[in-house]
Amino acid sequence: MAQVKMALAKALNESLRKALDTDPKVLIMGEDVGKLGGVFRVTDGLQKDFGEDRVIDTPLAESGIVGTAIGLALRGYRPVVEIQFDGFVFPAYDQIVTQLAKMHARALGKVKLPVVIRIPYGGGIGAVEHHSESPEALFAHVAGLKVISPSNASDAYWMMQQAIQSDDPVIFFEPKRRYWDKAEVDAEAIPGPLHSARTVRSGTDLTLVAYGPMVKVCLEAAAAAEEEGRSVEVIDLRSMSPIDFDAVQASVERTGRLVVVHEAPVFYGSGAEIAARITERCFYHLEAPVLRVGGYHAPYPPARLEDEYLPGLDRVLDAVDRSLAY
Amino acid sequence: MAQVKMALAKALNESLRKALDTDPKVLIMGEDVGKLGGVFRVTDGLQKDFGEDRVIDTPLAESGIVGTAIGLALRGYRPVVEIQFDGFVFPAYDQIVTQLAKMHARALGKVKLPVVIRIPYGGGIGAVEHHSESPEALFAHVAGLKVISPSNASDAYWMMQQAIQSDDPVIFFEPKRRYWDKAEVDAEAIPGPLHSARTVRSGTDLTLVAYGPMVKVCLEAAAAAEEEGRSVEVIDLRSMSPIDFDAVQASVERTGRLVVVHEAPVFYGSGAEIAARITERCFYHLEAPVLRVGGYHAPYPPARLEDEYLPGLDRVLDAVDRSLAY
Amino acid sequence: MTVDSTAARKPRRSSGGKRAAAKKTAAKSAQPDLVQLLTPEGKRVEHPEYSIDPTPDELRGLYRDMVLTRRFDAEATALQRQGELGLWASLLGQEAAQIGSGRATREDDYVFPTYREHGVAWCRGVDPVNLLGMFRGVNHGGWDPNTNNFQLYTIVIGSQALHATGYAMGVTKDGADSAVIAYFGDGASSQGDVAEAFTFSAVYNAPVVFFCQNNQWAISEPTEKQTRVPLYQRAQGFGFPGVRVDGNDVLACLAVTRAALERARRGEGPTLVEAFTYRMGAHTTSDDPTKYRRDEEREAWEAKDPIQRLRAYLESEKLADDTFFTELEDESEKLGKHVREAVRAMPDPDMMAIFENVYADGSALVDEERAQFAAYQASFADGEAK
Amino acid sequence: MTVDSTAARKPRRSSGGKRAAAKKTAAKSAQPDLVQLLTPEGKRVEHPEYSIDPTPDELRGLYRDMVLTRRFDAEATALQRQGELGLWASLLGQEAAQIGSGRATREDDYVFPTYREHGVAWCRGVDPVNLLGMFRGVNHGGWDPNTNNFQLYTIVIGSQALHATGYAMGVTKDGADSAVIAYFGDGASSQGDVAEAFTFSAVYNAPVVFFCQNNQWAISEPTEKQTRVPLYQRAQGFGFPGVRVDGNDVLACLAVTRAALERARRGEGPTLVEAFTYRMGAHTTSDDPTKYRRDEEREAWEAKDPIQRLRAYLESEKLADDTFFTELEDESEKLGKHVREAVRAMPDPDMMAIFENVYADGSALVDEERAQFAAYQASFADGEAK
Ligand SMILES: Cc1ncc(C[n+]2csc(CCOP(=O)(O)OP(=O)(O)O)c2C)c(N)n1
Ligand SMILES: Cc1ncc(C[n+]2csc(CCOP(=O)(O)OP(=O)(O)O)c2C)c(N)n1
Ligand SMILES: [Mg+2]
Ligand SMILES: [Mg+2]
Repeated sequence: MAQVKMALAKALNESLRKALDTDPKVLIMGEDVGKLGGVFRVTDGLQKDFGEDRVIDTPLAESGIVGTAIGLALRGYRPVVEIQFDGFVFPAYDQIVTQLAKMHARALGKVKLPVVIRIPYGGGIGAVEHHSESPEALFAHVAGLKVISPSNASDAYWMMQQAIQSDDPVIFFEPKRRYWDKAEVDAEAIPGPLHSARTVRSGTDLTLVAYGPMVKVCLEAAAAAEEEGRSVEVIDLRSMSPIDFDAVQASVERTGRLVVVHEAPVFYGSGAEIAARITERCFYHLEAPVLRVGGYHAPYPPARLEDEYLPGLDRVLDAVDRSLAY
Repeated sequence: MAQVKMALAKALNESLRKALDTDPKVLIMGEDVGKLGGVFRVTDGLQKDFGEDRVIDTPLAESGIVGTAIGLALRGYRPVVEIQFDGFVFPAYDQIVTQLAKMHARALGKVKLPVVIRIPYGGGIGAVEHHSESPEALFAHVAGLKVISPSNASDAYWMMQQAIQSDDPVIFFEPKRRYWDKAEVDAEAIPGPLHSARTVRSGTDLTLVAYGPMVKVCLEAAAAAEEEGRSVEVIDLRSMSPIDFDAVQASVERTGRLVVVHEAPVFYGSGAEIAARITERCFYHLEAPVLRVGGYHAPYPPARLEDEYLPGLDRVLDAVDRSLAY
Repeated sequence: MTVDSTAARKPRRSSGGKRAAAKKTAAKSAQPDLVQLLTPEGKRVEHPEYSIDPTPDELRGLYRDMVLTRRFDAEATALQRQGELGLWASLLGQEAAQIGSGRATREDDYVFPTYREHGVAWCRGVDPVNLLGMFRGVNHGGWDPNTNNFQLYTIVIGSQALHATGYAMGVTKDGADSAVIAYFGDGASSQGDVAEAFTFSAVYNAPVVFFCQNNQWAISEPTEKQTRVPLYQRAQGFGFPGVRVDGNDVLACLAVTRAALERARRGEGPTLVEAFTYRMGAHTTSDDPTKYRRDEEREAWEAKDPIQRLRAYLESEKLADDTFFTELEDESEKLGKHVREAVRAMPDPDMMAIFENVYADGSALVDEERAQFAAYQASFADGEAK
Repeated sequence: MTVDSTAARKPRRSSGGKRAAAKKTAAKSAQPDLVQLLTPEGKRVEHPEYSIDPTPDELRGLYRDMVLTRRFDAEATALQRQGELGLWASLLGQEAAQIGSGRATREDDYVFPTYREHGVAWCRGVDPVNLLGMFRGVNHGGWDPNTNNFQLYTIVIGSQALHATGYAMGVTKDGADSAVIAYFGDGASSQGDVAEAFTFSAVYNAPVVFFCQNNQWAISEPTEKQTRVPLYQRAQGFGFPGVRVDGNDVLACLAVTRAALERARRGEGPTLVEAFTYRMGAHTTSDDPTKYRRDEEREAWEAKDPIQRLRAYLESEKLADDTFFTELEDESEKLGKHVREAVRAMPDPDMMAIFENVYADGSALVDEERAQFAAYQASFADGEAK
């Protein structure tokens, strides 16, 4: 397909299709992933083309989905599991944290668990409770898991390819409010390393770090800041575990200022880890403390409040201003 | 009983006994909490004295334990739930994160969930897998929960009293390797606020922050540092959510240096949140970056490696030295 | 064993020995176990175990409940289309299951619903407008659960079965003779939490009724993806009775639920009621069922419509006259208007509500974030915004 | 309904109607359902459904397996007392359940154990010394699961039932005719994961046998805290057969498990086998059962000892002579010695092992921490330590 413009959801669909096509061991599992093609249509048409044996509608039980995916992985399969929404991953949390994350180490490396867990996450779509959460920190803290999130269709395509090829369990957070955003996808490109950050805009005065849905907001903030004469660099982290601290460090050593932006609550969020480690690495370079912009320490609010709750352009710019004011 | 010297586990037992005695709505629930009195004997003798109706041996199902505790709380009870070991809390994680933490807000304050979840946590007892973990960050990130840990028998007694009286769900982490450590407990004292930190040793050169099992290690490190002419302040955080940042800030503004110590993995751990927030609050006071000492990004290792894995005196002193070297 | 045998249909194709044969017979004989008191044509039939003798008033009451519930539901669907609600989960087709079971509850009983129990809420006296708050996005649940002993809607599948069990354990501890009823769907039956609720309720002999509305679909998944035997049979292996009732027969639902609740009150423990019904509409307004099910299926079920069948009975037995039906139509329209107006008038929540009720006892962290947020918002009011 | 009715014993006290009465009858008639081929006195009996005709060689083999397993287990307990192991979970009393079921497996079958299946491990050819690594604290599991198709011990209760089910789904996909067996205890039966494994295995018709060793205790909790009806009945409500076997009768365990595995191979799906047995020792070496159970109970069960009963049969039928028993004693002692010596010689893991195998593909974070750790350790070697 070479270079094609497509929506992020479609890029995922194409990537899954390619994986099913090239590796007979790849399976898709989840609730409504079959005939319906998933509630976001990410698996649309896959069951039709690859059969019920490869694209599997499961009983409504997340622990069961992940637990059986582990068993299938032990048998040599590479299951790609869909959790329907962020807030529904917790029934599977025990299997993910206690089994999926630790079994490779437990077996002294003798078994591998190439399981991808896809989770549409984040807010901004006006949904009811449990459909807008950003629980990535709850997975990144757990050794044995890799935690990633694409911000655009091209990354969605390639990061999914790489996640499926990875012999480690990967928690793949899909920025659901970007599902319909289009970008060029080059299916013939050679992708960079899965866990490397990417500088998506260069700047000299301050570094903005974000991932998933917030990259777009940060790019808009950087553009707005430019109009006020501020040169803001934007880094798309792409991977929340491990984190490409080298890339962030290199940027901060140049700019001297860092603001981390995510939808998840700030308290104990990924911004804390980035702030702590970058402050340690760049202590003498920082002209201001690392600032964090994110959700509040409160349950994700009802839809009519999410615009206030979610970090938007203004809140990012406010943090940029505060940082530059040091 | 006034002032009595007792082990931490015994102090918890006395505190639970007092709660059962004074409030007929208080219940104890969990696996083996009845006749056996819990695998650590924290509930020893309670079923004998208060009956099977108040001290309840449950089926072996953690989600069921927490889920039914929620129902009992809705009916007006105040269940104190025991999870047998840290690594076994995850089957209940969904009920804790999705229901227990959020129901008060969901109901716009119309219902209260006064549930205490007791979790013996941390390593150092030579146990097999899943019996030595420190998952506090996975709860502290979640709004709606309060997360605390006593470091000594007196706090164990009083914090348990306060946790049970609290109308919020409290995750009560018990430092299992300190269960047998004795201290004076004054059952007639008037306890301070539940979520306040306490300075357990004063110093001027550097602040050590710890909680639960690591407070003792930090006190030993401070004593060792004194012999080398360094004056180290030690703060027992006591509460991991919320965190008494004011107390830490006040100390760091005086000492200019902070090292945070916990058993849990450093990556995305509580030290990250403390480092990030204190750096923001004390940017111009810090002479060195906040350093963190904790577990590695790896599953808790087999017992014969835990001495290497756990932060001990030497690793704390190493961090103190590194901080002072800035 | 062929490679495609993961398909849920497999068990039916499997040949097999004695046991398999025995199972097939059992599955077939399940249908006669369906408790029915009113045929799809509206004829009263008797059941040896479940008898009921409602007064004409009661019968008209049940009819009215179903009609008004359906009217409310239709209005909500319309409001969603008009953009007044973000989402709506319609109960269309499940009125009998909900009204029958809801009317079986006593005032001091306690109900733990999913997100679709609008009819049960109606029976409990919850103002239907309150149900719309979460679908409009102004709150996560707009009523005080203790006012009508009707817990908030629970979205995460199956969780509430454990809450109901715990609540019922508390009822027993209090020495009360109330009962508790937990609603969930066929899909939910697969969740570990539901099985654990079965275990706890059996072990503690809790006065709880598990009311499973098997509407035959969990979004796009037919019940075969959840079980290969009828769901009511699940209870037996946990040591309590299960019964399958015609979920489109309001009288049977009332009788069976009433019996189960009384059994709970008598201290005989839990019962599983499987109400065999059909989701006539989409899963929610976000769903497009044409993607996964055939129209004919729905059409077949329309012939079993719960409201039509009671109407046929009322008419054939002359238990309701034209005035009744006309007045009810008026009342319906009024209800629709009331709901429409009330929803449109529903105020958006105050911004600061984000920070309310996170904790009952407050939290320094929430206070800090609230203050920062307020200062940030104030900066715009001061005209300092970018 | 009294206030103390949360006690698990309640159901028995509850009076109740027709249903309750029916249940009581069912519970009583459960005992005849216990499959037995060898009485506690060592007499062969026949069972209409499960016949077996082992050769004398096979019988002696089963006896040898049980004796050696018990010897190994005793050695491990002793090693724990001597401080060589941190903990030991003894299988004492469960030898027949484990050897019978273990010997029923075929080489290409796959076993998912808990933490107590030392006898099954023995049947699978796992070097018993390897089982001790985790109890000594040198690793979390010291063998390659794929060498003997014997998964690592799983400590978190119930999890492995789902892994077994998934693995079995994979077997089907591969078109293989292997079967899978998942072990768990009576306590584990309450976990949601086990119920979900029942659901998945039934829906996908997976070739898996659930082998529940009901040793009547989950640490201090008797089985009444987990269920009020016999556990084997749990399966029925999920749509597959359950069978209770005398867990102290190695022949019955062999026959029943073999039949269940063959059923799985034939594509007829899962079976639940409840092996009714008894934990003769403590839960683990950390446990003191005198706190919660009476000695008499244990003594009663000693009369049903699985090894004694096969020995009685071998002797009465003259299927083994003194030489056999003496040689076996020697072999036992040799095994004990081997285990003792091998454990004492077991090296402590290298410090750097903390950072090994966290990820299959590596991780920059682990690399960074490993390097820091190495530098920190080196600082001591350099004499720079405090
Ligand atoms: C734990 C969990 N997983 C997934 C979902 C998404 N979801 C919402 S409703 C639904 C189907 C429920 O089916 P059923 O239990 O039959 O109830 P029905 O909607 O038919 O009334 C699903 C999968 C959820 N709400 N919770
Ligand atoms: C999820 C979980 N909760 C609690 C424990 C602690 N625990 C270990 S063994 C055990 C009892 C298990 O009983 P059962 O399933 O009957 O197996 P048995 O030990 O009798 O073989 C408990 C509660 C655990 N390992 N995992
Ligand atoms: Mg349904
Ligand atoms: Mg047991």
